[in-house]
Amino acid sequence: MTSAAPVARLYGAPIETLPPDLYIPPDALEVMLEAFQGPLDLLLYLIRRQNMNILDIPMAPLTRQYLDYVELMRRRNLELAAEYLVMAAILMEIKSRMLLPRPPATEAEETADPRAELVRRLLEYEKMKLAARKLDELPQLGRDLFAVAVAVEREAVVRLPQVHARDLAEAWRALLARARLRAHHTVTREALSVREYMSRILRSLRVHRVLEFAELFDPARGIAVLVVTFLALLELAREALVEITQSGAFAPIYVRLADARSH
Amino acid sequence: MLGPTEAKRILEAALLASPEPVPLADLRRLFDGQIGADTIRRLLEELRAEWAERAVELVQLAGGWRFQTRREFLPFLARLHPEKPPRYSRAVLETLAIIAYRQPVTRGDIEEIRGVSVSAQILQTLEARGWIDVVGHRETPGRPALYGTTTRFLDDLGLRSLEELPPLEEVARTLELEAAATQPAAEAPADARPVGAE
Amino acid sequence: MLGPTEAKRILEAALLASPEPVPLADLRRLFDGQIGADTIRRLLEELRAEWAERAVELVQLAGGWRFQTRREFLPFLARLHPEKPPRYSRAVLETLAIIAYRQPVTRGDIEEIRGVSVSAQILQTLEARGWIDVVGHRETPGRPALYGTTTRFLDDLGLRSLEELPPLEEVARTLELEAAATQPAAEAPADARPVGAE
Repeated sequence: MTSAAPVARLYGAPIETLPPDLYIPPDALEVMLEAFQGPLDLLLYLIRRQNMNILDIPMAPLTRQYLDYVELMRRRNLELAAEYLVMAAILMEIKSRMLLPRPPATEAEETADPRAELVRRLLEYEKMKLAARKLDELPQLGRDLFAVAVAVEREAVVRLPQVHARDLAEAWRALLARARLRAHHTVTREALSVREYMSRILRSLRVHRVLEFAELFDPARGIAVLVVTFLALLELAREALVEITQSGAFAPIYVRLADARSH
Repeated sequence: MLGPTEAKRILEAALLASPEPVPLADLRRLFDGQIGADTIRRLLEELRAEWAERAVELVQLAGGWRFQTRREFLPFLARLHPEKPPRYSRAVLETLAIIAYRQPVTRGDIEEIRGVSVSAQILQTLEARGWIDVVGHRETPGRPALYGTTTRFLDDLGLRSLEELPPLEEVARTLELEAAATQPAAEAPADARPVGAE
Repeated sequence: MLGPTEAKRILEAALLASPEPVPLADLRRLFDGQIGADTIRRLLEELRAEWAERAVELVQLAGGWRFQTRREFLPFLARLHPEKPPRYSRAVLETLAIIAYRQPVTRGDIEEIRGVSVSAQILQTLEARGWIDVVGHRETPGRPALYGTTTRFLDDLGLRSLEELPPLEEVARTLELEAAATQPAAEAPADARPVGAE
């Protein structure tokens, strides 16, 4: 693959070669001129079309053809990038230096060909131009092939948030910090278990409606639990959540939910 | 004309490349309609059988056919694509903390402590989880429900009793220490916290 | 402990479920690191062989391993993917080539090679595709951004590394310029040194 790149596309059809002279059908010309990526691209086209040796460019004809094209572009009112004019100046400068008699080759530097920099740029650009075409030919994801992506079946597993005791302490801490609770709600360790038993008593009263006082206590669980249960009962009574009744001295004491009547 | 093996390979590739179920009509488009729906259905059944021994299966859903990983392999696959563990919002956690530490409490109590209203949804979340329930009603106007924590709550948190929750004095103390550390000069009571937390 | 067949099925499922290439290190995570990299590599090669006759292939890319449809089945599969991906203009492709082969380069470097100005939009197109990004800044006035290609670029073009880019074509093989005497490597250094610096 050398210079067989389509120089332009006319109505989608690639134009591989152009007539050797400058006459090009007007429509095609416009398409073609717009297809040039810039002055280097145009120069490469001219060089390759004329089979010029890029390493020994005949500057006079190349410059003349280049200027002809630029003139054509202008006449067709194509937007002409400034780079085209800069390149025209460079070409003319090189051409004029080529016309000067060569000084004797004393210093290597001075024998440098005036075209060297232009040639370097043309070769580099041409390499990149070909590389661009090759990149475009590589199989491209989404264009030539597709990634495989099967669904991952995970809906069935509903994941619930995990909560740890320290999360609750942290939440409480945030509450304290925010709501100035510290002074008003000093809760001791004992009080917490009292609260636990308050819930427990309420819960069993919801099932049994009315319980005899003694039924609330489970001596097997030790004195501490008895005391806590008793304190819980007192607290529930104080908060008017339970009613404790006794028909007479030494009669059984009954505990019922304060809201039991409405059931 | 495509042979059945090639058609099957094309069906397979099309389905593997699509995370969404592909309707049969779309699968027919693969062959420009040259292969009938019945044939495609038969090829899909063959494909399903071919995949029977793998960690990925071909299933027919309402929206069409799709390949999906088998549920029993999720534990492995989850290691590759760990899902962020879901978390409860601060509102839910604070509500739970209040119920745990102050039970039995009404929604009004919770709101008083939190200083903001508590949506019914928060309580529903915790009830649905089986962590709180209504243990009674307070005999005040409206007879508000009293919430307490359940045995399930203790089990799920790995506690034998509420007493194993971090004691509140300790919580308060760390707060004081923290405040003292950040405000060494001024007397820094824990309750003199920056506003704006609400 | 998993048998090799089961491990292979799990690898297969994990790769089929991931549209992005999966690096070997991630694949090891599937087994909690219980299976060594060499074993996994061998299983991957076995998998690749198993898939050789199908319309989907297992490939190794810069970013890892990925299942993808084979290019020759595009005519069929394209019927299911009616949205055509962008065909990039020559300007975009040349800019991409310059960044790929000459990275890291500034916008100025690209303009120097192409001989025309490079619009911000061209770079944005490539950045949006995830193919290039800014890898640094050159310490010259204005500290221009240096562009390089990404792993995604390699993955999307089926490459394992930049070394697998198509080799640059030398259009002219010998220098017949008089300058060749003094600058015998006039052509070669252009490959090695950052262009546009002159």
